[in-house]
Amino acid sequence: MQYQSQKVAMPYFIAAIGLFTGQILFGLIMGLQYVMGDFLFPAIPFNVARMVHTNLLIVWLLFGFMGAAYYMIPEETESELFSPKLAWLMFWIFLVAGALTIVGYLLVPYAGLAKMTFNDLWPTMGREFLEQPLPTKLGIVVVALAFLFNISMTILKGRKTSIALVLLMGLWGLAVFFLFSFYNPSNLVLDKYFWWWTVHLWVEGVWELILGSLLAFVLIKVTGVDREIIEKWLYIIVAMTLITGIIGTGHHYYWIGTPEYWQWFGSVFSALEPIPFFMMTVFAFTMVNRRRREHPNKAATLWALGTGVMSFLGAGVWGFLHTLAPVNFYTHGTQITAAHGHMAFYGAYVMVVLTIISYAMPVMRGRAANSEKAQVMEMWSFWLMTVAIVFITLFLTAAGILQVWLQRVSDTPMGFMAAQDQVTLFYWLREISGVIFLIGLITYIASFFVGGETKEAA
Amino acid sequence: MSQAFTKSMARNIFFGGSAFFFLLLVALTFDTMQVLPKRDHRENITPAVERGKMVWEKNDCIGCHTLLGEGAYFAPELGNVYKRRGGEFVKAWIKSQPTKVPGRRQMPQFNLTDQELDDMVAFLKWTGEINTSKWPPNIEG
Amino acid sequence: MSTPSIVLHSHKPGSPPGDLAIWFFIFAELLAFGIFFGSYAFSRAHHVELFNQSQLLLNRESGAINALVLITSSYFVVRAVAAIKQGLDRECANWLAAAIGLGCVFVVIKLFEFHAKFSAGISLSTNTFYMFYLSLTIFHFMHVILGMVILAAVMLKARRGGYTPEEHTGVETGASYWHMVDLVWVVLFPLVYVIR
Amino acid sequence: MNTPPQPHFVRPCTRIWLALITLTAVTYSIGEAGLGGKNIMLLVLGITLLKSQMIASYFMGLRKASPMWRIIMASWLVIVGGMIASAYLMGLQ
Repeated sequence: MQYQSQKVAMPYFIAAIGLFTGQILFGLIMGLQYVMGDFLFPAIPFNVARMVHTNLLIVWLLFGFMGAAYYMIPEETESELFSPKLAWLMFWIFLVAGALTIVGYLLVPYAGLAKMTFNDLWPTMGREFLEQPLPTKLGIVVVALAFLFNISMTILKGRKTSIALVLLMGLWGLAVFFLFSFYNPSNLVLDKYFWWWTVHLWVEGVWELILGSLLAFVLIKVTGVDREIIEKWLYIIVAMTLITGIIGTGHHYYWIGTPEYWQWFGSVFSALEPIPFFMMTVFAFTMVNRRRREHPNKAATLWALGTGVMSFLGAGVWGFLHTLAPVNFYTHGTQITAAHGHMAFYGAYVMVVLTIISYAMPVMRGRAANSEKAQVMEMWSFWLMTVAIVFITLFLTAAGILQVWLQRVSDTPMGFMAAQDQVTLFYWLREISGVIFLIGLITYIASFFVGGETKEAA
Repeated sequence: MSQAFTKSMARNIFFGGSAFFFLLLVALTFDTMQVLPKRDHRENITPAVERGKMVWEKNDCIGCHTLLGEGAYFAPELGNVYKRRGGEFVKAWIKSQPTKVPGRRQMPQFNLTDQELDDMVAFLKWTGEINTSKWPPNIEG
Repeated sequence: MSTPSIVLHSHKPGSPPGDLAIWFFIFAELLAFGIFFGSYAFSRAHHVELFNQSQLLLNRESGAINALVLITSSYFVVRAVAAIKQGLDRECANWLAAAIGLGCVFVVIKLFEFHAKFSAGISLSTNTFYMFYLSLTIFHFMHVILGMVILAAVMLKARRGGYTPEEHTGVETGASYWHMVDLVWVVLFPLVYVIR
Repeated sequence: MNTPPQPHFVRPCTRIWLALITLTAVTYSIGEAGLGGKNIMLLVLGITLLKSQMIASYFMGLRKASPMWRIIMASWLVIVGGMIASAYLMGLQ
């Protein structure tokens, strides 16, 4: 590790994995509530567990992105971080704000939480993924701006590489599109229209820039292929991402009251969205095949290749499954959407953060890679988690297909709950896969504490 | 990859392409904003509908239900519940929760006042009248 | 010291003229337009009468003139590439200026056509034909503008002598993109304005 | 430094340009005549594909590029042409 200030990434990664564990625990609670409706009721009703599950996911990914940026930027720009102290301060503010929000969700009825946090002053609560109270939302803006200030100043005074530039644009884009969460008109159609500018233009727009730059960085380090080639690929991939993803927002504008031409624009452009993910898979494998060095960190290489494949499967293939308007007419708002959601989030964003953590942690602890034993355990965790997510997705897809058949397509459609009772078997199987995922995660955490002789320092 | 493919050209395509398509999104958004009033009947947004949306959001209904297909998939779609069940049923249902039937999915008791219940029904009625291109496929939602 | 006669060309033999990245972008655009053309064709199959009826209101003259304009400006760009290969910077810049001039003619004709349609109350939501007609022509219109921006950048650099017979990939890159824009209109014009 | 000779592709491109102009005029006149039906459609489509192939080979210079690029462009033209033709025939039933 050439720059001391890179060490500030360590707390971010540790917090990220901690919140990740919390997210999975609440995921298991919800999975059980799908089959045992009154599990933990009324202490933790389903909607509270869901808020915690989704908010923890987004917050721990943000921690991961920030940690990755704090690790990469000094090395990319070949200069110390502008202000490590500011990074530490922001870490604690963000962690405390996040923890308070989660505690607020759990201990206070949501309506009460809204009253306590001046929601009437500027109502922004009660919308999916954006349930945070106003003070938390404002806190996120402050933390994001301070973080961006820190990173941008470092880049300004250091070497400007394409990877740093793409990462910076991704992070600035993330902050800019978060501002749309403050727009909550009383007209539901307008509310939803611009809600998607935060959600979709995040996960199918600027987050893919962050994904691309993180993957490119790790690939340069792990394969030793020269920067020029990797950065060329990165630009073409992120170009295709935004070219298809921006108008791809249209696949959310089929049934919310917006004009019908969106069904054409949305279908055409979102049908092209898997292309950048396919290119990312080819990119990862080509670089690893043409590597010019044998990097001791095999686990990080596996994570990088896995990110390419699983993001293509989850976001690309499972996305295309229900993105065309005539199909979406029947699958909109069913378990098919949940299946895509799980594999896409895991394949694209969870895995890329675990890739950078798996690469950076040993370096920050003073060695090129962990011991053979630790890496084998980490690879076990890779396969346990990845296979578990594949099964969760398959079971939810099966549940979704049956639900669509019973509730939407058949001439004598079943009521919602009646159809849910028919798919309970798949919810049981999904819950079991969730437990296996948790075992994989615990194995992943354990792999950091396994001893054995380590590879020499980089 | 061959040398014929330069990084600076790739960067230009990245900047040009994303700016181009963001402009296209803004143009389409502008057109959508012109056409929307005829499709969402915003003239029917009474103060009750606005208050109803606030009640919907304050109690995080989206945490279990879907509205026009977006939200959580734990409980029924409510975009067309006014047409499916009618306002009185909705109010009676909310007041009578939770059912406490063992093993069944439970809806919390939100202790809504009668005013809030009427506002919620007004909001769900208005939502049901949005022209959603004939979605959902049937009344079950 | 005699200048080497053979042309040192960093260009990989066999790869198309200009930067390979632009060809990647060209085929992505052609893919998007191809899907749009297919969508137009197949949804026409379901509303033949509506499409034929609505097509009558189109201004076929402006479509045809625009086709001639774009083909001619494409030809001018070919002459510009030829000029730069001879090292004639000024002439290359003039050919490019002529091509951009014709591009402006295309834009003006298109603006009149759109103005006529919008003032006649036709919009994206009027019916499926006009939705496709406006989507395709506006989407192509924006490509013409982007193409003109690229050509302008290349022209300025050519005028400053930025290209040599040995190294003028930029001119070929801009040319290839402009030809793609022309190619799309060559397919779009008969499909939307003529076939019935 | 004497100016290198005019590249070989200028003369054919001029001829191609004139051919494209006339073919566009032919298409336009078919349109003006308001003709319809399968044969006319196939004629117009044929002209369009011919024009496109000319632009791709001569203007875009794919003639000198390796076969892979020519195949990609040709297959795009065939697929789009095929879709238009088959959709038109579907519409006739």
